[in-house]
Amino acid sequence: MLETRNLDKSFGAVHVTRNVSLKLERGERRVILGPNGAGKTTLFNLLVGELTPNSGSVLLAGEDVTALPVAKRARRGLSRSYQKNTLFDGLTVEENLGLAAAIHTGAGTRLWGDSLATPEVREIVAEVAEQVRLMPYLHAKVSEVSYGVRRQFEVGVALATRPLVLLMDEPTSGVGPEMAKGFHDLLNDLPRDLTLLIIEHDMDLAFDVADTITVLNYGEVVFDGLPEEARGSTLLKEIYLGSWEDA
Amino acid sequence: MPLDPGFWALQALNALQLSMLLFLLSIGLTVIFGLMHFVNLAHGSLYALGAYVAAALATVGGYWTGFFLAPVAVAGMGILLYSGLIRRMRKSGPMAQVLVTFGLIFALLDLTRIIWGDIALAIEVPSLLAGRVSLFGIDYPVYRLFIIALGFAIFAALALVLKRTQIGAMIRAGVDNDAMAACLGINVERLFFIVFCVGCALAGLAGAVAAPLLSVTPDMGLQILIPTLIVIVIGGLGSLQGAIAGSLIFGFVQTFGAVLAPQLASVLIYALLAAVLVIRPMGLFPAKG
Amino acid sequence: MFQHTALRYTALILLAVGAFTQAVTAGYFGLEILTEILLLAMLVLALDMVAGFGGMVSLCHGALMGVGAYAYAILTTKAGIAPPVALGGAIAITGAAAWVIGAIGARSHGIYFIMATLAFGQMAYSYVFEAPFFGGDDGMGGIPRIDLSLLGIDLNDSRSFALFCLVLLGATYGAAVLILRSGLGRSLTGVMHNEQRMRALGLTVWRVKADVFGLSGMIAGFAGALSAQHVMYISPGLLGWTVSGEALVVVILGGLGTLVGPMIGAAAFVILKHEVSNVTSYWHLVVGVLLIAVVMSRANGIFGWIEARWGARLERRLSDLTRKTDAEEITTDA
Amino acid sequence: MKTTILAALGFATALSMPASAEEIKVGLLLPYSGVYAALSNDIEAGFELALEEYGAETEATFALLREDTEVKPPVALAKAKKLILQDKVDVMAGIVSSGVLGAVRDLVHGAGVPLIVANAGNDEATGAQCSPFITRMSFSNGQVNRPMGPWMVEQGITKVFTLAPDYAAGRQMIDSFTETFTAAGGEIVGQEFTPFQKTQDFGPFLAKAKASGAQAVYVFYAGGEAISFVKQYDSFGLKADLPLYGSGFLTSSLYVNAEGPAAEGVITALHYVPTIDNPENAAFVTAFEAKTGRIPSEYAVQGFDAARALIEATKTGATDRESLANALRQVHFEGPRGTLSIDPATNNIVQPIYVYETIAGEGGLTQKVLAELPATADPLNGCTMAPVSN
Repeated sequence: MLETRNLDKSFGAVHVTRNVSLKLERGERRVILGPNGAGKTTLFNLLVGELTPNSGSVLLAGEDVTALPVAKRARRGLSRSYQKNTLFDGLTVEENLGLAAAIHTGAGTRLWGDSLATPEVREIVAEVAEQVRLMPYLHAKVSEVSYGVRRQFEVGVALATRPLVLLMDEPTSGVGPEMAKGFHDLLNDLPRDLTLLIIEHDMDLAFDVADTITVLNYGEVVFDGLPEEARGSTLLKEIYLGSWEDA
Repeated sequence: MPLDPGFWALQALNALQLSMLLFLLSIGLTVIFGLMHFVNLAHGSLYALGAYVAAALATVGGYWTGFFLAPVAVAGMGILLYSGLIRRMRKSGPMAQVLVTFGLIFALLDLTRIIWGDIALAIEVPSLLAGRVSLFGIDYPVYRLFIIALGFAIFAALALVLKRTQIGAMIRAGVDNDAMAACLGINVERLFFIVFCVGCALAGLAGAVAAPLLSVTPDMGLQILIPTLIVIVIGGLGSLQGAIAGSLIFGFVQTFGAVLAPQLASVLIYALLAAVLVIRPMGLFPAKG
Repeated sequence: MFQHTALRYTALILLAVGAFTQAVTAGYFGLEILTEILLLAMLVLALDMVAGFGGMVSLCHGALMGVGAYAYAILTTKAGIAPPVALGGAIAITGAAAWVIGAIGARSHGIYFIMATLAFGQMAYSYVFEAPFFGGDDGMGGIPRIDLSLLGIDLNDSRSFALFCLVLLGATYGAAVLILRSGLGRSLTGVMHNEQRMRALGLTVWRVKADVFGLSGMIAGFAGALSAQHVMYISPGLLGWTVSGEALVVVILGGLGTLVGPMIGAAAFVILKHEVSNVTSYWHLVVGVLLIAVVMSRANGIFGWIEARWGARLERRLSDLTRKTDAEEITTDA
Repeated sequence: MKTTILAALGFATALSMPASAEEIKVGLLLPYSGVYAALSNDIEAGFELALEEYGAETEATFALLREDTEVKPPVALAKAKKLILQDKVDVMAGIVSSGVLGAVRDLVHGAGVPLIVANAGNDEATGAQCSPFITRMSFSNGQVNRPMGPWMVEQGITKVFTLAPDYAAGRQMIDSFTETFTAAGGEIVGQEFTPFQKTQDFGPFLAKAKASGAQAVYVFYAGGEAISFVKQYDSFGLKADLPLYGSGFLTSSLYVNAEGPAAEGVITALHYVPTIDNPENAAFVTAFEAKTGRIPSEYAVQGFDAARALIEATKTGATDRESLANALRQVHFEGPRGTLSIDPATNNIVQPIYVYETIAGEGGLTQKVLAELPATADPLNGCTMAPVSN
């Protein structure tokens, strides 16, 4: 579903992504682990198109999308959530979801009629709100809901474009352990045909949610395999725990 | 079309002279922007103020009194503006700043009219710089050469200050990342204040220098504002190289446009600006990579 | 996204009633002033649409208005096209020009966008100013007004023309509200708050910006074509950047992003200018100082200030009333 | 007070004050703010001076209503409507820029209000756009420049380079000079129109003039541009080899002192200079200096003669719009500029043109009149209008 081939990216002399090749099957849930500065966020930006690689290519559903801009990749089914809050604070939860859904249905660029009132948009909003458990908050303004809800909501907005692949950048960062657990359940309940690629710091999430795990270190893939294998890997422990102490 | 080399040398000097006048104006504006992210549309009005002060002082104490005191007077105006308005506007968005300085244009325009009247003033070229010299086989007015030399001298001095001195390093750090500069213990407020005043003084100097060449009228500030803005947008906001490059491009395009295609001369420069904005929206030499 | 509040409705009704009363009772000069206000209000509506709801602070809307005026003048006087058709043509031409400017400027933000629009505006100004075809500095005269004699209306009468402009301003306001409430308008507001996010959701941001800028340009062109009919004479000064600057001043004076506010600002600005210029020829000074004071006060203009002070109170009182009725209904249901 | 109490502002409906039978309401439409403010001040002072000095000659009294056009045609039109429709003035005077005149022309013509133009010189105003209600007491662009063509050929100058700002007035001034100059056997070896009000540096154009092989340069510039031009011309040292001629606005007494020594030796033609030697002018200069402390410019005399013309017209007993318009078309009198009359075929003034050289005098620069070229009426230029009714 999503594939990278020998992705390379450097900023001046600093090589941040080296020869990264990944392949995600349809419905696969993969977690990317790695210490700070391992190049996880850069990889994400290369995938969604906010950065262009120096070499290598990105394939979505078998098609080369390396040359496509962010918006076009998004319309082909590549959606992402952000680590920091990127929502429209002044609007309600429903309006936020509707805004995203309207882009997917095309109502978001239409001149006539309120995009949020179209049946397709309403349907998507209702469905997504159910999926990310936002029903009680639909009419609240984003600025009024709690931090944890906002994290859920961030995923909801990304889901509202009906993606094939959802990329999530540390979806549970800053959330307490109990809420994080609930968040994992939420992710597991998402439709199975949705492909997930999650950047994480938190090992627990990786083991709760992931089908497969990739570990990055200094921009290179140093591990690619099943969670059980990762659990036993000494290499992973070294890299990961070593930096854990730094952080 | 006359083709003798003297003609083109003369035009090249004319272009250079115009460029340097614009450089004196744009450098202040662009560094203020680079450092403070503040667009001072009233910069042209400060230039007009400099010209008026120079004209007024010239009748009392001769040209050089005006030349040296006009920048001081305009810097004084800068202090007033900075402490009264600009400091409080620092955190506002670009629109609020554009509007406050737009209001300042209005106010300064009428203030000069109230003080100096509606009739155009003018001052004579000082005797030291009067007349012409022969250069590359052409006669060229000394005063215009003086403007060219002054422009290059100011450019060299600023380049030196920016590269070699501590305050220059602070300014470069501030342009690069003002939050970081503040963390490094640089007194950003004071830095802003100094740079703003120097920028104003340079605008005043440009006014004093232009006064004997042009006529001193209340709307001269408005007339020069658009060319100055074009210069800094083409050059890239915030950088010394951008200001000099933009000035030279403007000066040469304007001069040779006037010679070769007078009908297109004024549209040409806007078309160039539009092209730069399409290809390099941040200008040719932006301060930040 | 634009929303009507009780306060905004109140202000709208007051404005409409005030303008209508003036249109019916004012003397000749009053009618001139009124029409000037109505046309300026139309221009600042267009500007508020892009600046207040899309973050695109334009310094070329005066020039766009001028393009509309010149397009109408040329189509009627030189091409001999019937005024209503020429009006449509002027709107289309200005819209297209604005769309191109919006598309090119879409990549720039903040001060760069302001400068880019300034450049395009000045380009139009210089061109018109120097082209003998457009009458150069002396401008063009003999521009006809639309003939509504079939409806028994003589637009050459100042009063009829003022009423005509009032009706059209109302229609334009309605159109602006509809645009801002459409899917496009919502997306625009999304772009203003977080462009990167909207792009990541699959929105072609530059298209949205260009489309709305084009629509805003159509309104500006409409205002221009009407102002050419009002004065029946046009000159390049209409396209100068100070006109755009003044329009921006009016938007800020009235209240950015409120649509109603800028219209109040237009009335305030024109009346103030005339009052002050009557007392002194140094009216720039007064307007300049006032502008600085308004911006420094950090209120969102006149209407923003009113909203901050009374809007919430009015809203609360109204919602109290509705809640009471809701509660009564619930009790009766039970 | 700038405006009268009558000017009910904003939205109040003005009440028309009942005027006494002989009181004539005069609307002065001038750009008190903007680039032409200095011109307005001179025109207004001249106008007032004439009313003070000659007002007693007529039984009529005058009430002045002043409106600022801001040099903006739309503003001017609104103000003109106010004066005509609301204040119900009997006559209007003023108008500095041709653009403003073009804007108010149809209104004035349609409403049948006499307008005495006190500056704007576009040829069309008394040509294709002429109106029986618009009388010009200032000049026409062609009129000032036309006599210079043959005169320069007479002085032995046959090759000329011309320069002017690129706008209608600039082109009209140069075109009319070119026409008579070439007809008299002269040759234009080069011609440039500089971007109007946007040219700071004339250097590029001066270099072209120098390289053109001309014997002299003929230009039209006014105001701030005139100052810059004359000074830059001198700074390049062109005056010696390439004498500077032009339309007299270039070295107008309003600006000449700002130009300083650079203006010495420049020879230009204009309808008025303060040094014209006749008793009317001597009296006028003295009175104007006493009133304002300034030497009168051509703008001052235009304002002065505009008011003189109005007084002359009222002497015939005319008091209402129609009779005033009719009387204005037949006005003639001796003024500081010499013998003036209105050509009833175009309603433009017929006046002598003075060729003068700017020279150093005792108290600064002064004007030495070299020749008085006889007054001729402008060609019709497509003007057709009803003849004067008696």
